[in-house]
Amino acid sequence: MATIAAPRTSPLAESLRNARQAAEHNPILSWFATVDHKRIGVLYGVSAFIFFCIGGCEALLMRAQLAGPNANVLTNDEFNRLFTMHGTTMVFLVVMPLSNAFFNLMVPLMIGSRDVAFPRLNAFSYWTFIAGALFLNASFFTRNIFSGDLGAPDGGWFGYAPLNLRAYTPGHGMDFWMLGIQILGIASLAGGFNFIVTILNMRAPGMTLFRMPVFIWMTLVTSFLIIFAMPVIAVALFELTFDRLFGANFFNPAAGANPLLWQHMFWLFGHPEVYILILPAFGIVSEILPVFARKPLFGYPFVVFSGIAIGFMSWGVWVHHMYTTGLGTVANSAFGISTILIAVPTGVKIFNWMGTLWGGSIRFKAPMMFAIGTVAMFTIGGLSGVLHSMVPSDYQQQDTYFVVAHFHYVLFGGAIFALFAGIYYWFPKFTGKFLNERLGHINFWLMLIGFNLTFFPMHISGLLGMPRRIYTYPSDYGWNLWNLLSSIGAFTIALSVLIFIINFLWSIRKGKPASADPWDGRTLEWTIPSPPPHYNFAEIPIVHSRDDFWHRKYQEDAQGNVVPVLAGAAHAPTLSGGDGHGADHDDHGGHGIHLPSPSFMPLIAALGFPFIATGLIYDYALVPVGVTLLVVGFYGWALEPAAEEEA
Amino acid sequence: MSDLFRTIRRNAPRYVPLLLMLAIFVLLISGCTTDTPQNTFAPEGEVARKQRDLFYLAMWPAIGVMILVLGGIVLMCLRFRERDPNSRPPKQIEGNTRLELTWTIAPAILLLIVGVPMVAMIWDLGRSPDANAYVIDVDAQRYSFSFSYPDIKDPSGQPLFLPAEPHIPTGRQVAFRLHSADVIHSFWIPRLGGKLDVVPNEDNVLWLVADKPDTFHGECAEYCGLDHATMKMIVHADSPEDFQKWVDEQQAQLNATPKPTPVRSATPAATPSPVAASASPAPTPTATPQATGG
Amino acid sequence: MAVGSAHLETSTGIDNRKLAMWLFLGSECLFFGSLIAAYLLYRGHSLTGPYPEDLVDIPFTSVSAFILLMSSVSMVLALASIQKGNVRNMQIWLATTAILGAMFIAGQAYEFTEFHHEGLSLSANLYGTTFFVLTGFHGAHVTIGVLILLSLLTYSFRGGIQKQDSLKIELAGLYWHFVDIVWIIIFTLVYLIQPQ
Amino acid sequence: MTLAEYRRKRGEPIITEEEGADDAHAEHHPGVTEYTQIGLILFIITAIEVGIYYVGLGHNLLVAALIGLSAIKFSLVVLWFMHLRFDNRLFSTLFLMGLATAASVFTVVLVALHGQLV
Ligand code: HEA
Ligand code: HEA
Ligand code: CUA
Ligand SMILES: [Cu+2]
Repeated sequence: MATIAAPRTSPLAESLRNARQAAEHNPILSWFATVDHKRIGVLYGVSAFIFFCIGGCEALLMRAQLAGPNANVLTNDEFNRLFTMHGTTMVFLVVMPLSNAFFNLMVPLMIGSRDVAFPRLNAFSYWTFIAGALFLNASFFTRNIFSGDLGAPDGGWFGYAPLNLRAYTPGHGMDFWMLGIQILGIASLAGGFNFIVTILNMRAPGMTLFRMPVFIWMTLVTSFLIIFAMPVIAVALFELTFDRLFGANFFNPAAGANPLLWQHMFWLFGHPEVYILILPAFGIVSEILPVFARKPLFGYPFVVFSGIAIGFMSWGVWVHHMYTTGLGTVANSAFGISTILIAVPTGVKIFNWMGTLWGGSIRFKAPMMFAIGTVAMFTIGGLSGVLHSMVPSDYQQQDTYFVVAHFHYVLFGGAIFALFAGIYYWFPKFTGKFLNERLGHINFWLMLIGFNLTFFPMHISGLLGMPRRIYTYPSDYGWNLWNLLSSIGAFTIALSVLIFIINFLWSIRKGKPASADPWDGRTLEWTIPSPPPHYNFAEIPIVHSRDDFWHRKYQEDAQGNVVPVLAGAAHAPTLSGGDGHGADHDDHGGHGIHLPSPSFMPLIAALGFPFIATGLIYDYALVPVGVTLLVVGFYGWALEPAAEEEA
Repeated sequence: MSDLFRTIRRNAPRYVPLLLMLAIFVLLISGCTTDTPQNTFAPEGEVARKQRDLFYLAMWPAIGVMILVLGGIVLMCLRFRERDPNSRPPKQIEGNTRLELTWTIAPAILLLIVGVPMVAMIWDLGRSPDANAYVIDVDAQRYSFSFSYPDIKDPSGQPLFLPAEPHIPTGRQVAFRLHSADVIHSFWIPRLGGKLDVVPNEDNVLWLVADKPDTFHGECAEYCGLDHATMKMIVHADSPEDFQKWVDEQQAQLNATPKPTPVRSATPAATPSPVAASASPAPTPTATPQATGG
Repeated sequence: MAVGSAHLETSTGIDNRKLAMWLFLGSECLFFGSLIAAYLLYRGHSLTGPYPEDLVDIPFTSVSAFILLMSSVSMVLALASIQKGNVRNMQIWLATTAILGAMFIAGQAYEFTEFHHEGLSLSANLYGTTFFVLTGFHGAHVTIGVLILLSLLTYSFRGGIQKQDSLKIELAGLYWHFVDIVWIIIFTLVYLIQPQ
Repeated sequence: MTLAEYRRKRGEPIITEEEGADDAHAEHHPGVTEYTQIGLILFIITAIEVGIYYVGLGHNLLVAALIGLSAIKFSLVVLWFMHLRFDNRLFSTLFLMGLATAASVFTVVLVALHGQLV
């Protein structure tokens, strides 16, 4: 499609081209038509962070209600809607898109490419994501929120059947939930295909699979998990849609249906999903630790293979979320064993990270603090996961706060900490400025303390028999203190996040300027200027080894000491043959580099989804509108030239 | 101000994690000893005790691993921190295969060792209830549990029905046959044992044992809607003699006043449920051996 | 869609779009797998009729299955034609494929109405629920396929598809064949094999 | 220097065989006759399937036969019409990954829920 211009130039095509050209130079419009992976990455990241604040505020409200027994901050109804939205938001609108932001920003830069394989599909992925996210959050307004009636779904983030049926959850919130996640799934799928193709196909010459940075590997594994897991939840949600909107019986016990089918399908998706959430974080940590320990990643092949192993094994453990449903001893034994075994490849990663620190010369910069924090906190969460996998004792812990503690340790302590590490680490690359280091340290310590204060006590309240998803509790169950601590901790986290926001806004304007290679990095993104030019690499680099950039900067002398290569020699060999073209002095200016043109088509197509979804719920008349948008978007996409003819 | 700041910054990395771990221990220990209504560390029956023991069996090694890893990280951070910002990079070590094998195999072995008692216990607690187990039918509906006693019948053959606060005998298995009238609930009495879900169309059976007479608190552990939080129950465990006395009392009462007992499957739920609408014939309580216990 | 795909060779030597298509098909396996699993789980568990044995019309569906199978043959012939540079033949075969696909859809529409008359609806019982959703999603795939074929046909009439663009036909073909093999499975599991 | 030239110069093994869309390769491209033959086989198998449906084999035998026959049809289409037999191995790997995951995972689901497999 790339090279074919529309056979005839119609006036319509002409005006479309004009619109695209206008968009390219308009500071605001250009964001809506952008197909530049870096800009899409920024869009993903900023959106996800805003949703993090929203989801966090939902959590704060819950914590306010739970701070003491018999509190009256929220009603039962409000509380149920808030935890549903909190969980859904954090999983689908925060960690996934924030990871996606890093895929977008980093994958082309780290593999030495000018863009992703399908730039417009990438834009489509973002717009679909934002359409789904806004649609999901619009559910707050399905009832009159101003008179205090919160809309929003109230079935919990895994919306078990048959509670999710209309008979038991009649409000429209649930409809928004199922269709919203459906839309978000399309966005993830688009991203998944795109990154697999990009990683397999768009690597710079010499960048063999086993020279790829671990972050790229983890992106690859994650993307595979996405493309195989998302269809399953899509079908489950379709089935729910048919049940709720068209009277089908997939989950209706009265018609003889087995409600456990939903659980199987949800967790068949859900467990790979939790690794979708954590593997990008593992990738980020694997990039940061070596740079700040100034030492290569210990056991690179083992870290890679354990990541692949986790990807495979994640398909064989889903029943550990269903131990208490009465599936029988055989199923429970088999899945109990497979679940405890998944600790092995994860442990391999942890130990290799420790091996990386060992003998290093560790620089405690903010990214490193967060990365080390990730390793430590994730380990606690992983270990409580292993405790959960012990089937009979999990009969006592399932659906208690012990689970809540477990998954916040892995999700917050693992994923969110690592994502913050990533932000501190790559911020200089994309802004040319450092985030403030001192604020960064305050951010880190406050967050670490607040985090443990919030979630550690939950282990105890869980073991003291406190079920999750209760909006209130009596005062004589011994849970008061632990909940109070959790609530104090939650507000401490909020403070740390606030400090981060201040740091971000301040640094983006007044931050200390950063060079192309501010951390003494090891991977390709540090060979190009900060911020990178829109074409990324003036010359496509040639890669000779793992950590190629490091080897251009350092070599070993006769005694085995690491010494810097003489200045000036550290330039990248490139495809144009000449080895002298350095990254920093870009005499090239990017002329003659073909980049894809901006396009509105992905946006138009993505807009179709919320129309269709709203139409299904309220008025079928909107459905054709949505379908038209989709069709117009896709045809325009297929027919418009991907890159403008050379002028 | 900035002085204070610097001291904190210099020392925090060293002490915070240690303090943290200390705090963790204090918390854990204090958690184990409190004697609260739903404390899973304070079992009062065979099932709960076995489950707690298994939990300890896994928890202590887990704490060991945690100390190893977190302690290791802290120590390395102290020992290998860069002292001189202009120093040369350290020796570039790429890996060590023997170490890799060690830390792959050692955890695997450790895990399989805990896995054996785990599987054994799954089968132990998952066996069908004894023949002499005392059978009680539990009906879960939003938002309450109600109970009927197939062994205590009124003259018309209707079993004794209790909308709340059942009595159970001690020292003997009690088999709860779980039926749901609407959505999934979970039947859980922490100090007697772990939970089992109450799934529509799937009549799970959970057996528990109470050691000595006491009053036990339980609650629904699967989110089931608006008032899930208050779907609780209180269970009275009586000594065999007291229990027999209670049974006789109930029987006498039933015989005295042959009033129409509420039909078991009737739901007090306000929402029209498809299950109720189709009036599924009052589920004939047949023990389903495929259900897990505990 | 690929960036300057004419100039940039890929790391594996595989075209981006073809790689993406195969990934998509791999992903679709999970999609139809889920639907089929739901069908199999509920097979024979309907509480009320109508039951499959009251409705299924094997001769009719066999013809449908045959039509779809033959459309796969014509699709592959279209590809063979364009790979040899024979645009005319390609157009003929593409049109044949689209027509066969449309006939299949028409057959399905007929079957659905027929079943509906017999009392099978989405909400009638588990069979109705799983049958309509599974075959309906398959039908939707066929419909999209027909639309793609017709678009390609139109595009080729405007001279947009020449020998060097055979990849476009190949991609459409991969999708089409996939939809066909899904039907091979459905035909066997849903029509020919009935619960005892 | 193009990527291909670069590789030639360095003598680097090209990771997988090139599969250019336009230039002819030594690889086997089935022709019209072969396609038609396969089409004929497919037709015959379908006829057999319908035939044995009416012959009235025992249920188990019928099921086994039908599954076997449809597996053959499935493979024929995938291997020839979709070219997996002749194309890059990567494609087969990707497709089989999806197929195998789906098959194994849903088998377990059905067994766990006491459903019938066929
Ligand atoms: C990022 C997400 C993430 C990750 C990575 C994990 C990782 C793991 N999870 Fe977790 N899990 C969730 C997110 C995650 N989980 C969520 C969201 C839920 C709740 C869903 C809900 O109900 O709402 C959940 C629930 C959950 C349950 C169900 C609990 C219940 O409802 O009853 C179980 C049960 O087995 C479990 C187990 C595990 C295990 C064994 C791991 C393992 O992968 C962990 C492996 C890691 C380690 C073990 C630490 C490092 C290893 C070493 C240092 C080696 C040495 C270790 C040993 C020898 C033990 N998880
Ligand atoms: C990545 C995932 C993730 C993250 C990061 C979090 C973060 C937090 N979570 Fe959550 N949580 C889940 C995933 C996550 N959670 C899931 C999946 C569930 C299950 C839901 C279910 O049961 O269905 C859950 C459930 C859950 C519960 C249990 C509810 C229940 O069962 O009754 C609780 C209770 O305390 C809780 C608390 C918190 C808190 C205090 C935070 C905090 O760490 C949040 C910190 C963030 C902030 C505090 C934001 C601060 C921002 C500002 C202050 C800025 C304001 C800015 C402007 C106004 C510009 N979470
Ligand atoms: Cu019943 Cu929760
Ligand atoms: Cu899991």
